[in-house]
Amino acid sequence: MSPIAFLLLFPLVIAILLLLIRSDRVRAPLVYVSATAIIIASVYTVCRYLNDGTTMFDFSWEPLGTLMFAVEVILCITVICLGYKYKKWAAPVLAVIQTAIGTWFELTQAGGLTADHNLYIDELSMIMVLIIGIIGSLITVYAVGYMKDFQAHDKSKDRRPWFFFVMYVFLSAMFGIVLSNNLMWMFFFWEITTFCSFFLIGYTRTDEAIHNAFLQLKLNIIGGIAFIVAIAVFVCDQHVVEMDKLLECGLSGIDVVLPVALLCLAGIVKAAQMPFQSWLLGAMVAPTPTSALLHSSTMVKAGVFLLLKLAPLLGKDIVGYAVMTVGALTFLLASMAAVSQSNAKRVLAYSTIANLGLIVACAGVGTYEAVWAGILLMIFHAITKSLMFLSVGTAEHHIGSRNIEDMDGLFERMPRLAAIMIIGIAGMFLIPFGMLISKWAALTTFVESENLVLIACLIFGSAVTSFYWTKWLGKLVGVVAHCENVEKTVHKDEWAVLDILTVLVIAVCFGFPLLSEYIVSPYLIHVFGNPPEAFLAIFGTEYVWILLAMLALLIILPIALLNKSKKPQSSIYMAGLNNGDNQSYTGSMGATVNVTLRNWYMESWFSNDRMDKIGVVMTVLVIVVTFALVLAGVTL
Amino acid sequence: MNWYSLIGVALFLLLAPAIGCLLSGIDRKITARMQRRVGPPVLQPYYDVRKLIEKDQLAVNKVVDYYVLCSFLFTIFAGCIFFAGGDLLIVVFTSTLADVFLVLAAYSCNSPYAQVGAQREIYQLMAYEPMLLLTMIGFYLAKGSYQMWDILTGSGVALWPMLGLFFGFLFILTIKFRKSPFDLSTSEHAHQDIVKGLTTEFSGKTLAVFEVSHWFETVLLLGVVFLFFANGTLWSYILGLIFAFLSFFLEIIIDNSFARMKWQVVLKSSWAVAAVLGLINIALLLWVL
Amino acid sequence: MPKMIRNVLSSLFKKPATAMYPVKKREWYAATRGHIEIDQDRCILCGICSRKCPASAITIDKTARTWTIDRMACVQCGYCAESCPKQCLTVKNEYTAPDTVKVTYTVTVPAKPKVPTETPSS
Amino acid sequence: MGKRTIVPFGPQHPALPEPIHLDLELDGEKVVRAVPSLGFIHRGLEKLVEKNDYNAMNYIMERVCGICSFGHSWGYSGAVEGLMGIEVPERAQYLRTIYLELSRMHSHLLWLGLLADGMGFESLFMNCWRIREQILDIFEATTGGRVILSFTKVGGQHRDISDETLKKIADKVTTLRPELKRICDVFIDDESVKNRMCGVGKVSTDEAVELGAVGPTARGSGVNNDVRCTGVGKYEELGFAPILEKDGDCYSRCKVRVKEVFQSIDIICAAVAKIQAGPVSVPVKGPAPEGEYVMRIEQPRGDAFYYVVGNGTKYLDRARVRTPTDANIPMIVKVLQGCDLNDVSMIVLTIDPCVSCTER
Amino acid sequence: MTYLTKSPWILHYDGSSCNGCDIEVLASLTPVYDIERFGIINTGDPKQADILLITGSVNAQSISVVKQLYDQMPGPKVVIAVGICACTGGVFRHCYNVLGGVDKAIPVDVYVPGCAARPEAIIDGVVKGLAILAEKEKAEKEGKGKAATAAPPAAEAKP
Ligand code: SF4
Ligand code: SF4
Ligand code: SF4
Ligand code: SF4
Ligand code: SF4
Ligand code: SF4
Repeated sequence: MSPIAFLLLFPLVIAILLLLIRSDRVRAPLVYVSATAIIIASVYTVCRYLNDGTTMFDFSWEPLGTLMFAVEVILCITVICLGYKYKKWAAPVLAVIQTAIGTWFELTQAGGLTADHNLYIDELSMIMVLIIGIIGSLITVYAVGYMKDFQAHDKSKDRRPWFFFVMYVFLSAMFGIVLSNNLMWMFFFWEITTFCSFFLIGYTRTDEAIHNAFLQLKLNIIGGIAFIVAIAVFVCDQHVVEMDKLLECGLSGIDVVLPVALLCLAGIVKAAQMPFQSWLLGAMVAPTPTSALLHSSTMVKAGVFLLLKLAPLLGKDIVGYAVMTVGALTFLLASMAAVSQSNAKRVLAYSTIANLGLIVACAGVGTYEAVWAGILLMIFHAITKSLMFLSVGTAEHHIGSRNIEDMDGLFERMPRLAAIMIIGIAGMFLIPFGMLISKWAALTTFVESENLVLIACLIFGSAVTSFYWTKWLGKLVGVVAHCENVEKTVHKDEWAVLDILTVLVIAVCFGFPLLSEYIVSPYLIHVFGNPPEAFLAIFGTEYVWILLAMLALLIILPIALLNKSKKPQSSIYMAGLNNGDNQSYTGSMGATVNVTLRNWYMESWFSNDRMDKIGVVMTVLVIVVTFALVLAGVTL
Repeated sequence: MNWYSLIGVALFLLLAPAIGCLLSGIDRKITARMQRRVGPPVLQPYYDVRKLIEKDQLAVNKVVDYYVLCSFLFTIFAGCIFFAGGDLLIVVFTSTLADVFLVLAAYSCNSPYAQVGAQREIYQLMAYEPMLLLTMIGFYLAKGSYQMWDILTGSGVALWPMLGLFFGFLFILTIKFRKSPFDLSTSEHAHQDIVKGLTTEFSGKTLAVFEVSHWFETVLLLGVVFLFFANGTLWSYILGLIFAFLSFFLEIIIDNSFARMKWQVVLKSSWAVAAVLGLINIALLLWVL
Repeated sequence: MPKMIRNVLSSLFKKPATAMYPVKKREWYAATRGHIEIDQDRCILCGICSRKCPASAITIDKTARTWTIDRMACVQCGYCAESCPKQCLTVKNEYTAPDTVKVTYTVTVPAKPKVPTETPSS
Repeated sequence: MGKRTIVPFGPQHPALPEPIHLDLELDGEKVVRAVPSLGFIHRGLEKLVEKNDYNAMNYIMERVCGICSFGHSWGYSGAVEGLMGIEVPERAQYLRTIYLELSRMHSHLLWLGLLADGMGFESLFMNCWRIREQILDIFEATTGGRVILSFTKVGGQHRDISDETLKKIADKVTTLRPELKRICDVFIDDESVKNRMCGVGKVSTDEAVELGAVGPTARGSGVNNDVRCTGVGKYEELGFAPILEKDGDCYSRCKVRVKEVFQSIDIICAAVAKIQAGPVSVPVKGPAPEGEYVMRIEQPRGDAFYYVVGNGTKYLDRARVRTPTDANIPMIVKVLQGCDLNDVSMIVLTIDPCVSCTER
Repeated sequence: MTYLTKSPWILHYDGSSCNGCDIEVLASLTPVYDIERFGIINTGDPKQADILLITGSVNAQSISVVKQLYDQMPGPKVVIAVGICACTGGVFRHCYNVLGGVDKAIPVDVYVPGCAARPEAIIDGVVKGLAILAEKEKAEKEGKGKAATAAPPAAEAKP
């Protein structure tokens, strides 16, 4: 029991300490130490419970319910005040509705209700604990150095204590979500993450930040309302309020189908699936550690976690089909939208949305193989994406732009960072790396599930994915002569975190059979029974080959990079007009013209507005039809 | 790792360059004859590569060679997996990796034309990849396995249930072979608005490596064509060889009968082919056949 | 049906149009303007050809009695032949072979005993 | 996203047969701006009039450009003849007309070949040039040169072409017809070719007039400015009517040229049928008088303009050429804006700037 | 045995010519002359060329371009001056703007006379160039070991 309590409470304590501390010199070591503590605690927790399968904890403390309720009301009031201050009304109104429903439920229905087990831990939550604990904490470490620079650029009042406070509360809440068995608790933590990201997004208090913060709040409260209604419906009918009981019910009867559908909706909102993707894009205005936190290890992961948790209930039924369709469409359209983006963070954002779409689709398919693919995707994505975000953040602070087009010659200007980014990008879509392996698994399971829409979305979507990643990669590898090295001033803690994450990206590739064997498979066997033969056939033997491919890569890479052969260097071809510096040529009227190279963005085809619009229309349609069918009691 | 894998890999490594080189020579000879010319000797591609190796190395930077080499190795690697009877999807992914390395090589030059060529190359990658994957899925649905060996020896000719995919595959073969009308990113023969595109900055050995990896790739792709006909009997193999060659010949005819298309057309048409021929065929395989 | 296919396929079975030079020698037309030849016996070293030549390819050294043509400068226009008062220049139909050096061709005009030289009208 | 790809296009570029340079500013593959730059072939040959008499100058004017070489010598000789008040014999006029049309055929075939090459259609290029060889063969057999003919001089032609030979020439070009047709069908009807040209580089009639376009480029936009209608040569006697297309895109510019090739065959045959025996030159003596004269002819690429100034000696004061490309460059600059990078070579080729004569 | 002579790729540049020689260079690629018989490809990319076929008398503005293209070609390489202009400047040799011959800008190995140089002459010139290419290759091989990794092989000027 104690490690669980530690995970839930320790970040909270640290958060409060960080709120009180103003000095850099105290904050930094405190963050380092507590991050290390959280990492150790998460690893310990996993080791401690790994062999036990699912462990339930009957942790109950009467006043806690009231306390949670009180916090919710306070938050609601805060939102109303802020809404009044900034003249934003939608979010407060929705918050009031949500709190009203919550209050009504709390007062009338939840009265005698007690959960047998409020907390639990199983393999899926262990994975989440690892993701949150390790990656989340690393991001907070990174934030120490980053926020120093950020503050230096940004002349406004130093609000870093608040920033770190929210970050740590966030971690605590995330642990809460993945460890709560009591749906009411889960809902509470769910809401906390919503509010935390509200504060993080609005951190800079620019108009844009505030607007986007409210947008995030608005959409996520819609999800929150779905969540609380789901609980209400479920509790009214079944008189239990636990996740494990819900999972046991199976999808029969509207009283279960409707809550499940609503929970899926909540998950979809949190996972920033279309039509709710806009909040995640808006979240880009926040300082980079926030984006990294929201995109990789927390927030959105809560959404997919919920869906993966519900996966056994999905599959070949209306809700399942709806979830997989929404996920698949999101994957396709968000990938396409990413093509038209040159802002690195927006590319990452769209790619996050796309990848989550894939996980959501896997959850929707709800078979052993699909969930296997989904979970692995989630792990790989968390690591790789946080690496990408953080390296973009570092690049931004040193080259003064987060535009991919300005990353020309990063290979010369910031060689170490470029190498890290190259590994990160390769990790997103190339073969020996994890993302591709899980995409491959997803593809085979989609084929197995005989769902043409999924196959089509995945195939076209991944083609587009290769396009936008490769062109970014291309920008990084360009060798431009006469560039100054500007990476000397990168903070040590930033390097440390980036290095650790890079190592993790590579390590999980080697380690993924172990992960699969010891954590993922036990969970799946426990939930779905034994895996199908065909699945084992594909991912059993061929793995050797991938490993070989990786080895080849890893061996050749250093050899070739060390090979500083003294070949005669030649100037590049510029139709005979190269000025000799490889950067400019003698152009019309004898003027010296600098060659600039820019990638394709194909805006007339894949403009993000267009993709968003198509996506919203299609997914809204799917969701509306699904609810109509669910309410009409149609089953497949 | 079975006996046949080892033999397959060995044969591929030994024969593919020879076959690829010869095919490329035959291509140039036939092309010349189609243009009422005598054309170069059949061994010309071999001479070209030998010459390129003899030339001085004039690289624009130190990393180009490395990327091209990686591309070369992974192309061979993809071929080895294929001819070892391995998983077709991995073959596709590995050759994508090879292609990405090639693109990086071009990008690393930071040269205007190489860069535009590289852009077009990934654009092409985006255009043909769906069809390639669909073909492999088709094999799985038609013959029940992603393993090349199972498909090779399994009963039933994949061609019939996969007729649409077969034509779709032939379509993208034009892109893969870098032939007109889809030779956007480089130009083998006629002049290109982006000079030599992707390969503008490659010279000497680097270009030789690029050429040789193209030979390997040709053999790999024709191997896929071959697979459409294989059903475990000797006759089917002979037929497969004949048709593989015929499809190569068809590509030569196409090369000589079309103007180079604009990139918009390339993406639109190859996606349309993938969506219509590919997906409908997959749907039939999934639900009807 | 692409229009070119028929052409391409039929060409495949036609004889190539290639002339196979240099394996097969080429016959020049009588009219072909290849190089300039001089009949030095008739030349009077008047220098008109040299002055008229648009490419300044001809040089004349009256003291050494040489007539020189820079083969790598002559554009085979034939204007010299046209304007030579003694018609001693002709345009032949073989061209000067490519070379690694710039070839010139010099002839010594034999002295013409006793015949009073005709001074060219200016 | 303020950054744009800026690419040097030329002077050395495989898609450009001649050295011309464009600063291309691209957005993706779209051309936002194209700034041309010339001067890579400027020789300054007009200044050579000071050193060469008006007869010798003819050989230099032929070398304004090797493609329209014949036309340049006609245009220049015509101008000098005009200045000196020389009446050129009828037969010479016919010969000039026939040879200008032969030049047009070779030039258009050359052009069609380059166009095919520019769109990556190698086999078509080869075919065009194979047929063109037969016309060059006619040139070499009758005048001694394949590209620089040295056929025209001030006062007429250097040599006569026998009626028999002329008959053979007419037969030869007539037999080319079916072969030409097969090739030209590809340019007119093939889908992939049309795809590269239809709707690309559109110029309306008004724009073409405004930008001062000439030649097939202007005729592709429906502007009738064919100098052959103005009484030069023997065109009027041969019932010449210009070929016009109205769409103004690359495709119609191509169509104009394709049709002109066939029209040239007609003109040659008609001229051979009509030509009468007679002298081919008149003796030209003495200095060129003071005064000036302008001569215009329709080169394969359009209106070329020859201007000479005499000063009473054998040396002219001035010999100027204004060439079709000069007039067409503003149009290129305009049309390139907003096109795709792979249209650049198409547009540049169909407007066909040959720089050699432009820069002289 | 060198393969250089079996696969000479050419780069053609118009250094201020009148087009006459250029179209003859192109013509020698076409069916009647078909220099691809000798393994020749007209690349258009200096980096991949072995033979620089250059026409024209090279004017003031072209000099740097010609030099740069020459430098960007990997050795061993051969320069063939095609046409009278490229050899000496021809009728343009007295023009104020021209250099009068390619050899004033870069070392020339073979001169192909003719105005315009006819395709047969170009073929002959290229064949001559191949022999020189073979010689250069041999000379370079012998000279290897001491200067293999020396500075860019820009100066292969023949005396
Ligand atoms: S033919 Fe012409 S260029 Fe040659 S020497 Fe005579 S006048 Fe001079
Ligand atoms: S013009 Fe005739 S006679 Fe006079 S120097 Fe020349 S060749 Fe001799
Ligand atoms: S318009 Fe003609 S005359 Fe006037 S400056 Fe220009 S070139 Fe000279
Ligand atoms: S328009 Fe000028 S450059 Fe072009 S072919 Fe005619 S004369 Fe030559
Ligand atoms: S004469 Fe014409 S081409 Fe030459 S510099 Fe002047 S404007 Fe330019
Ligand atoms: S040699 Fe003659 S044909 Fe060749 S470029 Fe010079 S002038 Fe023109």
